[in-house]
Amino acid sequence: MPAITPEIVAEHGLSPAEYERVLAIMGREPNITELGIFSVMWSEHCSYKSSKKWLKTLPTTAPWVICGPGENAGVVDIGDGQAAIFKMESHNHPSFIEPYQGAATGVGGILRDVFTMGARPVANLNALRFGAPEHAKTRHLVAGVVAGIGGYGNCVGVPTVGGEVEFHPSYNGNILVNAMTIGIADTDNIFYSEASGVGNPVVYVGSKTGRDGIHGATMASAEFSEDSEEKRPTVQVGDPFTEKLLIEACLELMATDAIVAIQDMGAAGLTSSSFEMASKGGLGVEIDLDAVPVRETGMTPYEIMLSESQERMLMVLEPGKEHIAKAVFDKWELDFSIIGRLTDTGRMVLTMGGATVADLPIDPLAQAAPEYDRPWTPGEKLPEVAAADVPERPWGEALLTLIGGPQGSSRRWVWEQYDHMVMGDTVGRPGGDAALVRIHGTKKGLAATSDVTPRYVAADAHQGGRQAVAEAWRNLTAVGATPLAITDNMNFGNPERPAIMGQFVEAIKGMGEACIALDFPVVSGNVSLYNETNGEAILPTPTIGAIGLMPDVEQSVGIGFAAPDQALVLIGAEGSWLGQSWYLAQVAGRAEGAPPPVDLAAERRNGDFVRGLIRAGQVSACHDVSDGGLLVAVAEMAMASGIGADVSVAGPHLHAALFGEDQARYVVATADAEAVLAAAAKAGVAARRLGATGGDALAVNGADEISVAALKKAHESWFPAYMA
Amino acid sequence: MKAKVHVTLKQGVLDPQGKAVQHALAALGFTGVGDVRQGKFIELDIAEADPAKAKAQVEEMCRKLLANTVIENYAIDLEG
Amino acid sequence: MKAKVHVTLKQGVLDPQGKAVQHALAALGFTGVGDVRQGKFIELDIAEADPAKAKAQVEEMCRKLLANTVIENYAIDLEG
Amino acid sequence: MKAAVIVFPGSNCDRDVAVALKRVTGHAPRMIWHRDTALPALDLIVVPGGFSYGDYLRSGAMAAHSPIMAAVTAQAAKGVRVLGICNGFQILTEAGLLPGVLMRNQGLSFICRDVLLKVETSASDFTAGYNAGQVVRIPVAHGDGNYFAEPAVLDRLEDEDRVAFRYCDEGGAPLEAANPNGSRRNIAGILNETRTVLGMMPHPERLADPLLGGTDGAPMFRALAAALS
Ligand SMILES: Nc1ncnc2c1ncn2[C@@H]1O[C@H](COP(=O)(O)OP(=O)(O)O)[C@@H](O)[C@H]1O
Ligand SMILES: [Mg+2]
Repeated sequence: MPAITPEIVAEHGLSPAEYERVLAIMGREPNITELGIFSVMWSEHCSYKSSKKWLKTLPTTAPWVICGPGENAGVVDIGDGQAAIFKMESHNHPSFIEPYQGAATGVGGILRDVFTMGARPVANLNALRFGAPEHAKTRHLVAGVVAGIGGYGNCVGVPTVGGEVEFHPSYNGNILVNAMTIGIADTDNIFYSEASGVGNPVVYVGSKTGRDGIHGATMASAEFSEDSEEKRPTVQVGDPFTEKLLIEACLELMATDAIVAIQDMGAAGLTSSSFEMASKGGLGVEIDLDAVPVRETGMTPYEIMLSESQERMLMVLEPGKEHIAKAVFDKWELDFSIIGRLTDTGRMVLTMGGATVADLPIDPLAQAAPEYDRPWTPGEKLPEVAAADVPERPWGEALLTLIGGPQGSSRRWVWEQYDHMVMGDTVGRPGGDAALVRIHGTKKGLAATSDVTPRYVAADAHQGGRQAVAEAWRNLTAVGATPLAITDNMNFGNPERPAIMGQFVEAIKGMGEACIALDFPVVSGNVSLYNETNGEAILPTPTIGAIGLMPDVEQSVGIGFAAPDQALVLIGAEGSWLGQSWYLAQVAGRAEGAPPPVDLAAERRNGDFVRGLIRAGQVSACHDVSDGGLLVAVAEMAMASGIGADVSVAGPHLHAALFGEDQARYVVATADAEAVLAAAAKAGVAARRLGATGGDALAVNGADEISVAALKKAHESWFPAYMA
Repeated sequence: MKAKVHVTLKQGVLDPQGKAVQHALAALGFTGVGDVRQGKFIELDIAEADPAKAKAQVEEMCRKLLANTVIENYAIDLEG
Repeated sequence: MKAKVHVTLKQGVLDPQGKAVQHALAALGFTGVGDVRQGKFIELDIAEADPAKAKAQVEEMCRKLLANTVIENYAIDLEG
Repeated sequence: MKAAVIVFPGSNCDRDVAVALKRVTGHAPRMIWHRDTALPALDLIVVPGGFSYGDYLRSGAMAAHSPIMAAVTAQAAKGVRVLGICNGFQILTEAGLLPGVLMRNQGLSFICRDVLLKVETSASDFTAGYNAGQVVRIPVAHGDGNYFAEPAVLDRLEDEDRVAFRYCDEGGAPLEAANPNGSRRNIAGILNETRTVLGMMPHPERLADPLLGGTDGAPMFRALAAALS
């Protein structure tokens, strides 16, 4: 066994101070297996050492929250004895190194987080961020990531119903692949990871263990350098077929009462799963490594414990129920092995070939996991951009630039590679504000979306954090759903730099404020730091995944105009804010200024009003106003339906009115504008008649028409042409 | 000239396809089938007539496109 | 014994993957690449030690499972 | 109508087709595990979509050798109706119940979207609910849907009126632009010689509920129930 040198300690990502703590806990020098276990348990990925202090400040409770952060996924009550279980997780680094497998195993991992709690996965989403389109690697990464997400999700038979795709040069060397899964379980049959019952058998199921991804967890927490492509052999290969069998087998076993606790083997595989289960239960665990099903010969204890082979789960069973579990896993032709038992020693003891190969205390290790209060500096406030200082271009030309460019073009090329209809409940397909999936066998539905506007967060992390949460809430509202809760995926640069840490802290503050104002708690999440290449950080990207409940899916509306001759009503203020807008960046060539402020009271008021209209059947189409502003929103409604519209805007600056990205706004189509306006006046909601649907062209103030066909052509062309 | 390229998974990399084939062969009643690994076999017609140059060219194709060198190895045979 | 099986598309069967590779190679700037055909390469460990019997066994595996003889040919090499 | 849906490891449209059958015909099919070797007396067997055995090696190849397939083949020989959808179509060709093979999509990507189909024949229990020449909208979701067979086989399929569906444009023309996957002669679904086995890549079960965006798939299940009850 190699001696533990300072180099080996450093290679394991432990600082000298952290290693001192290891020595104190062990009371002796650790062996390499033990060091490996410390290293992964104390990695940023597993310990949240830089972020914990701030994550704790997020609101996590509400009457409908059954389980907040801390378990494999968050759980919310959706009535009738059912719960929605969901989480988002990043697979950024692996996807940059091997896009197909990295993205595929990201989907596999998040699916396991959800079905490990007893939920049948019913929907996947994916939030993707790539470098500049013209960067040499981008196309290859887009192709691989999209194929990988589809390859995995399509095969397991869970519909991929939504997501985001953005391009920005800050992601050139650090793409973001954030995957989200939503599942549904019965509230009286939810499974947790807390082990209990001294002597209870610890059981390994799923695929065999190979030498995959050893040190993936520490790699995911290390900053990239140019030579990181050398780290390739740690890439894991996903096997969605086995995952599908694992889902079915676990759910089948969960219908019996054989399981005490269950935990998927994610980052740091067997180490973190066994460690966390025992730690939560205040127990010890003994594992016989000879009983672990392995794929290769000669695997060392270190390799077995740190392997990140996919499609594996760890369970604690009721004593005497082993045969029931074994029969289920035999039926599904998966490995099943009793590898150990729970003890009352509070220690993790590993044996192999009859000898003890590791012996460490669980609670002290968990308690002593480093937690840092990293220094941070607030971001500089950027000046507001005055609309009068931004040149006006003809609106038609500007609109075509926005909807036909890399940021604003249709993502159809992406989502048509995902099976978004399997399971037979996709009522709202990709392309709208939120996807809508019917809860099987009922008339209820779950709405789902993923949102963040990284350029806003970069310009003002506090407002950007608020905006990300507000936009997710708005997207759920726009289909008619009641927003329930969010999961977040905090993608940032190196937290050891005070400016980056400042982005993190301020974004969390903003998110927390929005969560409170909108009754929208955080129930699960994930942190991905060190997203930097050669000292260049990504735009701060706190991705918000959110779900909402639709009591009756038949009441929901889409973004497409349902008919001609409907009145269009703008809910919310007139457009005015061009700072950080698409228009300013893409038409005027200036990515600058303060982002639009988020008035949370207006968000709440306007959103509740719109949801009420939808539920009352008073609107036939609805779309929130976000990237690109009002005219982009109306154009998207026209393109989704093939029906044109005429809108009228006034004011000193046409471009600010049409393309300003002011928040808390929606466009609704209605047969009865008077009723909508009267209701708005009563509710204290700003609203005005915007125009009407009809014809086959889009017009502003009755002039300068662009045909919907021409809009569609521009909108649908960019992505396929880029990828061809 | 004809180039024949074998692209195979690196040692230690999981091969779900091979695993499934092995399983299916057993289910079909074939006994004694151990490890199964599935790779790709690519045949290319190339204009380059000089063997050394041809080899170098195909090597580059493998590195850039035909093989995923993160998880795959490749081997090249030239003919004719 | 190790059996190496090449499964290739029959002449006349259009090969979408080969076509795509050919296209991608051209896009990458490789000139003079003619026809590209992509097949499968399957390696199996088999217990049977008698070459004739082994061959017959693998032949049967190919016919039954490894190749679809409507569109594919197969070739078997035994080693060791 | 007594119907059954075969469930292979990796099937994932088994529940969807069972729900659609029940919804449209009122008959809930039985679910049969692939390792069973016997089938009860049936009128209709559905081989559903999904990724049986991960679609590793070739789509449908391993499922075609599953224990249950001998029973399916035997029942098919007796005239029990067999409907293979998507992966089910791939399995039926691999099992020799239908000619040809489904190759990788010409564009190499998985495609999930609604497509237009021209119903080429109403002369079968599967298609009797449509008019020949009618254009219907049904989704596809596959990576290997590129139908291939030798020209002589294709000619025979056409001569015997055994092409059930073709990819087409709004006017019913089987244009190349309307072909999502490169299938020979835009073929999306075919019948066997006795017109009792249908394989098709599109998923009729996915549009048999107005809330999901359409009902053009429903007439197939309705017609089967009418013929087989
Ligand atoms: N990676 C993806 N996977 C699936 N759907 C996607 C993806 N990217 C975008 N979409 C879908 O495209 C539509 C437009 O996306 P986006 O512009 O981000 O919406 P919004 O502005 O409403 O947040 C949405 O319905 C979204 O779900
Ligand atoms: Mg929106």
